[in-house]
Amino acid sequence: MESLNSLLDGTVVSTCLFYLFATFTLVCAALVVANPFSRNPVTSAMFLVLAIISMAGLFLLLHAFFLAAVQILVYAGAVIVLFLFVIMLLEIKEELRRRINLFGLFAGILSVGLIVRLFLACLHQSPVTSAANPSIEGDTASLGKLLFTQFVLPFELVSVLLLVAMVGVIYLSSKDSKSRISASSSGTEPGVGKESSAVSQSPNTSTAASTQTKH
Amino acid sequence: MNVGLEQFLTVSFLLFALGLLGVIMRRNLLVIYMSLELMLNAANLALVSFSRFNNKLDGQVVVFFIITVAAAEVAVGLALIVALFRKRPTAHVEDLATLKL
Amino acid sequence: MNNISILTYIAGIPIFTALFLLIVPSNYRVIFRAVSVLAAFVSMILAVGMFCHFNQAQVDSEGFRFVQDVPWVNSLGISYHVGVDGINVGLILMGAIVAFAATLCSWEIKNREKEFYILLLLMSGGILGAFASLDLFFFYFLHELALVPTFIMIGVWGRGDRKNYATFQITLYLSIGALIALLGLIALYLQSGANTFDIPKLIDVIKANPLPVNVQNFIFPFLLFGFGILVSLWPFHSWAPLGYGVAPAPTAMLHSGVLKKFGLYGLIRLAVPLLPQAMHHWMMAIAWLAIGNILYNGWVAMRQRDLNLLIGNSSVAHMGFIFLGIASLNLIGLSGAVLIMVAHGFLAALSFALSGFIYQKTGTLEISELGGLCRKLPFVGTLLLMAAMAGCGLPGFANFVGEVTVFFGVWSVPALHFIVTLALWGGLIIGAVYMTRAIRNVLHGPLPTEFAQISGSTSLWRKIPYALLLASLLLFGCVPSLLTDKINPDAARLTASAQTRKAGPTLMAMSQAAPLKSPLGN
Amino acid sequence: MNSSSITLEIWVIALGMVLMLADFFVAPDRKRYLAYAGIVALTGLLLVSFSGDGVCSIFGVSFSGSFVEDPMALFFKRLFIGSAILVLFMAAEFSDRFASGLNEYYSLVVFALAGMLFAASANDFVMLFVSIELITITFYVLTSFQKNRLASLEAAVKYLILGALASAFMVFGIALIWGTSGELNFNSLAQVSGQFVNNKLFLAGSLFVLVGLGFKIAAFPFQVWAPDVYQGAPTPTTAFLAIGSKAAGFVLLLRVLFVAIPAVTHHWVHLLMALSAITILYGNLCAMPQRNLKRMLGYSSIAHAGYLLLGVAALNASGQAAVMYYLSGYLFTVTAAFFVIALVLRHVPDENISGLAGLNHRSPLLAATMTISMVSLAGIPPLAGFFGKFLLLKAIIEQGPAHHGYYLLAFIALLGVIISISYYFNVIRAIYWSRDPADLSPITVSGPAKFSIAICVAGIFWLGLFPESVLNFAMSAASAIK
Repeated sequence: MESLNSLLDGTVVSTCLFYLFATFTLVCAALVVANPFSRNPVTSAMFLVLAIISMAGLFLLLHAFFLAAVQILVYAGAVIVLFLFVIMLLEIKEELRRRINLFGLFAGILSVGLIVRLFLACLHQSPVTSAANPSIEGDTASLGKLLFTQFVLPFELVSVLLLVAMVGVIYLSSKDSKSRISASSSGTEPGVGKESSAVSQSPNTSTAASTQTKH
Repeated sequence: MNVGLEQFLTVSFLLFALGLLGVIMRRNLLVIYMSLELMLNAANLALVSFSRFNNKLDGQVVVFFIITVAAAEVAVGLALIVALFRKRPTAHVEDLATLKL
Repeated sequence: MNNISILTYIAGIPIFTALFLLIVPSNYRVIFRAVSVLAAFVSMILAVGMFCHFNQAQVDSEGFRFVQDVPWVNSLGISYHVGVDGINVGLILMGAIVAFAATLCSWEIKNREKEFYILLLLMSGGILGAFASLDLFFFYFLHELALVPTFIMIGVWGRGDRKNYATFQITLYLSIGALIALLGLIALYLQSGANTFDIPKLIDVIKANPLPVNVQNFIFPFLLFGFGILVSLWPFHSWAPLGYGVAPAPTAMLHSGVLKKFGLYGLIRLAVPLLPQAMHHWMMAIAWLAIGNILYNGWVAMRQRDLNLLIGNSSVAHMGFIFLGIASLNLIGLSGAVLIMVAHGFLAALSFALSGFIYQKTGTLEISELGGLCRKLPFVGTLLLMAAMAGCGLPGFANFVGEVTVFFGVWSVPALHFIVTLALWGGLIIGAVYMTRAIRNVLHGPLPTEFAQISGSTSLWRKIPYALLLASLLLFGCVPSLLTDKINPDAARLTASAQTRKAGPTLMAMSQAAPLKSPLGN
Repeated sequence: MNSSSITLEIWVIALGMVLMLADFFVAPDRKRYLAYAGIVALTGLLLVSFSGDGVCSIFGVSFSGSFVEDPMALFFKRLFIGSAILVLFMAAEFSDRFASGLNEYYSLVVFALAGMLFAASANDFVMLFVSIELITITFYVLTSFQKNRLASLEAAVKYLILGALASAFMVFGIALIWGTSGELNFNSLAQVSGQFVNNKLFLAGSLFVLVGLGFKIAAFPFQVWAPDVYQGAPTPTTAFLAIGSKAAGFVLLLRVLFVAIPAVTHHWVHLLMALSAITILYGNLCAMPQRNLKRMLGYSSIAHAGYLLLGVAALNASGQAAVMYYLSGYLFTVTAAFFVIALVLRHVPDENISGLAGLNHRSPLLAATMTISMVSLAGIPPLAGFFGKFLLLKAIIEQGPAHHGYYLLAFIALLGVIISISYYFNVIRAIYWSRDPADLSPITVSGPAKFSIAICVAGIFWLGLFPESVLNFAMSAASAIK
């Protein structure tokens, strides 16, 4: 830790690292959004991983060690994997080359450009105040303490949120029997799949619920 | 030259703008969703850098919450996209045309 | 003070009967006809009783009788406050009589009668309540309650191919007018700073510390044009002939006779005492717009081919006299305006009832297609003739009294001499021209062959509404003191409050010119 | 003190879990009765919240200032619980149209309610973010609950994309506000926010937070999701979205604008006025040509968001009280309308207005309910909608002398009201006077449905005829946040 700190605070090194990570993050983000070579979502997802990882590097430069780890674990480890999984599952091929809506493109670039311009002007006009010597350390212990004292209520609420998300995901991905609804709802195609009632899902949800609320 | 808050914030702004551009321009639902993740991450970066340079830890706690909520949102969102894909195999926003005037 | 006022019964009986009818099955035709007629009748009898017992000697400190004041929303200063003074006592009587006549005339409605009776009762109850109300909020609220059924009735039971267009136009115009007036009323409430919607209290507060002139001039146009649209003030009148042209007869009777007077009543009740300086400021403008009503609509009425449109336009033209009376801002003018309001209520209701009857019998109201009806329908023909005479302002009818009073009142304002001359010519000559033409074409001349089978023999029962309305016209025409005695003291109070704070030497001269007693009173 | 202050919320979450676990013990064909169990429990909680020295009457902040209990929170909590009760009634009627997962649906409704309850009490940006996300994510699932229906899924995906975009903006706004001021708590932010009126970054941050909240209430230009989602979602979800989610947006909007950053709010007053005017006009104009009833109500809900924004833009206590009053009237009115839609358009594939034809023969009760609800939405006396609009207009005109733009705003609001009369009247015409109704089979309305419709109608009349008590409550709530 000591050596890492000294490395991060070495002015020249940290400056170099900042520009390295920042450039890498932005380039990868740009390639997620608009890759001139491929319109395959898999490529976008892979560049998103890289952008996330280099952002974790920026977090390290900012002494947010816990968040850097969480960033890699949650984003690179879970979110992106989920994305890739879905892309593979759905066998989504390249984005079809459709007629590009020139007006939309123009409006999009213009509005985004305006927002960036506005931001930089804001930043320029009202300079942000920063403490003379940044000394805060984003280590696990102090974050945990804050999380369980001042922010304990939102923390508990987040557990409810995760429970809801879990229930929702399980419900949405369970397959239903072809049931009475087909008559009463419009646009219904005959349900695909075999009998797998949502009843069987509930044990999972409830155990998951209890683990979540305990965690 | 030392790296200060301004530099970090500029990176964050640009990241946010890139994400927004992706949401506006791309037509693939999954890529749009990835761009949204970029925008959330831009906010995270801004929060962490403010936290560092203002010597306040609150911001990092907020980032923690954002990451958690974003993970939940991604899970639900992807489940929705999969469910929709089962009904109609497309991931294009322009194909979401059942609900029109 | 807090026992239930007779006014609450007069307005409440129709409304609660309407609610009761909701639960009567729609195939019990006899029941809901009888119940509606009974409700309107009771309401009318109560109104007559109220009118007879109204006595200027027994008024309370604020000049009102039959007062009931129940707090409704304390925090906003809204209360259910009803009462009558000389200004609205006649209007309520007229409204109740017309409502009864309209209910009797509803026999012409053949489909969805239950809904029609419910709406008609709501309309009558709402407008009677609005006239009785002494609280700004309820004043507006009850008027709106009466207004909405009008749209539905015209839209559903209207006749002719222009029904949808007329419904659209009348809804749009009247909603806009009502909402503009609402803006003005809210502004008035807020500007007074009194935190009360109670009209007498508002008047007291504003008497103590009058509104600044610029504020008055700001609020007044809202009231003038909001109420003006409701009263078909020229040039916002185009909804009226069109709407009355397609409306079923009972709706047209109730709306043109009673509901339309709400805007005028609002100006007299609110604008004169609360915004006197703005009133003076806008006097000439109102007078010129009134001339627009009299001359333009008179001219349009001359050229109409449809009897209902003719009556509608002449009714709009009559509104001009009332506006002129209000604009004179003196005792005689104001009393005359109230007199015409009452008289025109009976007249308009009678005219529309008769044209409805003719339409029922002949299936058309095109003047060119009618003729010789006097022979076939002697009773109705006679009545139509008398209504036309009343419309021209012949002595013996209540309209004559009102119009003459207004002319005297306006003549006493030197600035308005020219306008009076114009109005006199317009009112007399144009009115006489179109009325005689209509009478000649409809009642006399050759009878078209297709009407040979029409029989005029109607039961006595169905003659009641026409007879009742004509009798009222003649009664107030021959004995105007019945009304003027009641109106004068309150009109004097209103003009006095307006005169005390007038500005400018010309207006000073005017107040001296105005005698304190009406020459027609007694 | 800390845990006792959230007793109500704890019970609601516990109820949600019980409803979910009840799956084990309840036979599939009896599951719809779980809704009634939930209704009974929530009614109990609602009554508890009225009992004088109950759980909710201890006003003050807890959890290091992140949770506040004040009259406004209490007002909105009762509103939310009431709407959840009515939505559960509706869901029980709607249950035969869900493929499965009835108990999940009920429990998700209750969890969304929990999110709303926390939103009503949120007193810092973290609580704001987490509670709003709890509501939104729950609604993604609730919207897609008819997962065999393409429209439902499409609506959910549209809601998802735009909702995620809005939360990205909101998070960035929170980052900027916190970064410049260093405060997350609304009360401490209020003390320093005056210094940041000229700080562009802080202003941008507040604007972004407004974007996020504007999405929740479906104000222009963040309204694009509303018609699609209203049309596609299952009807009980639509009703909950129309009242619960919108009210949650408004309670947070009121807290942020008037508790956290009052100084900056004055800076944005022109923006608020313009937004409100455009929202009213847009919603009303787009609602006119609609044939689909739910879509029409979606546009009309945009217009109502505009009316409600009038009360916010008035920047005074009477405006805030008017917002609360209007929302409580809107609760009964809009629930009644959706209830009728859920019952009548059961077998009509496209939920068009013409599907209401002949309703007065099929079920006079439902016809009368729909008429009353439309009349109230149009703002015609003597119903709840009229008094609400009256209060909003009064609040706006009150500010007129200070700024003449308010008069223009009042005019635009009136114009909107007039436009709206035409399309609400269309619905009434379809019910009573359509030419040849295709289907004249009588509709039977179950006992609980009759009961809840009666509650709605009684509420509409009660708020229109006896506004005193609710108005006083709303006024005390509004004065509490000053």
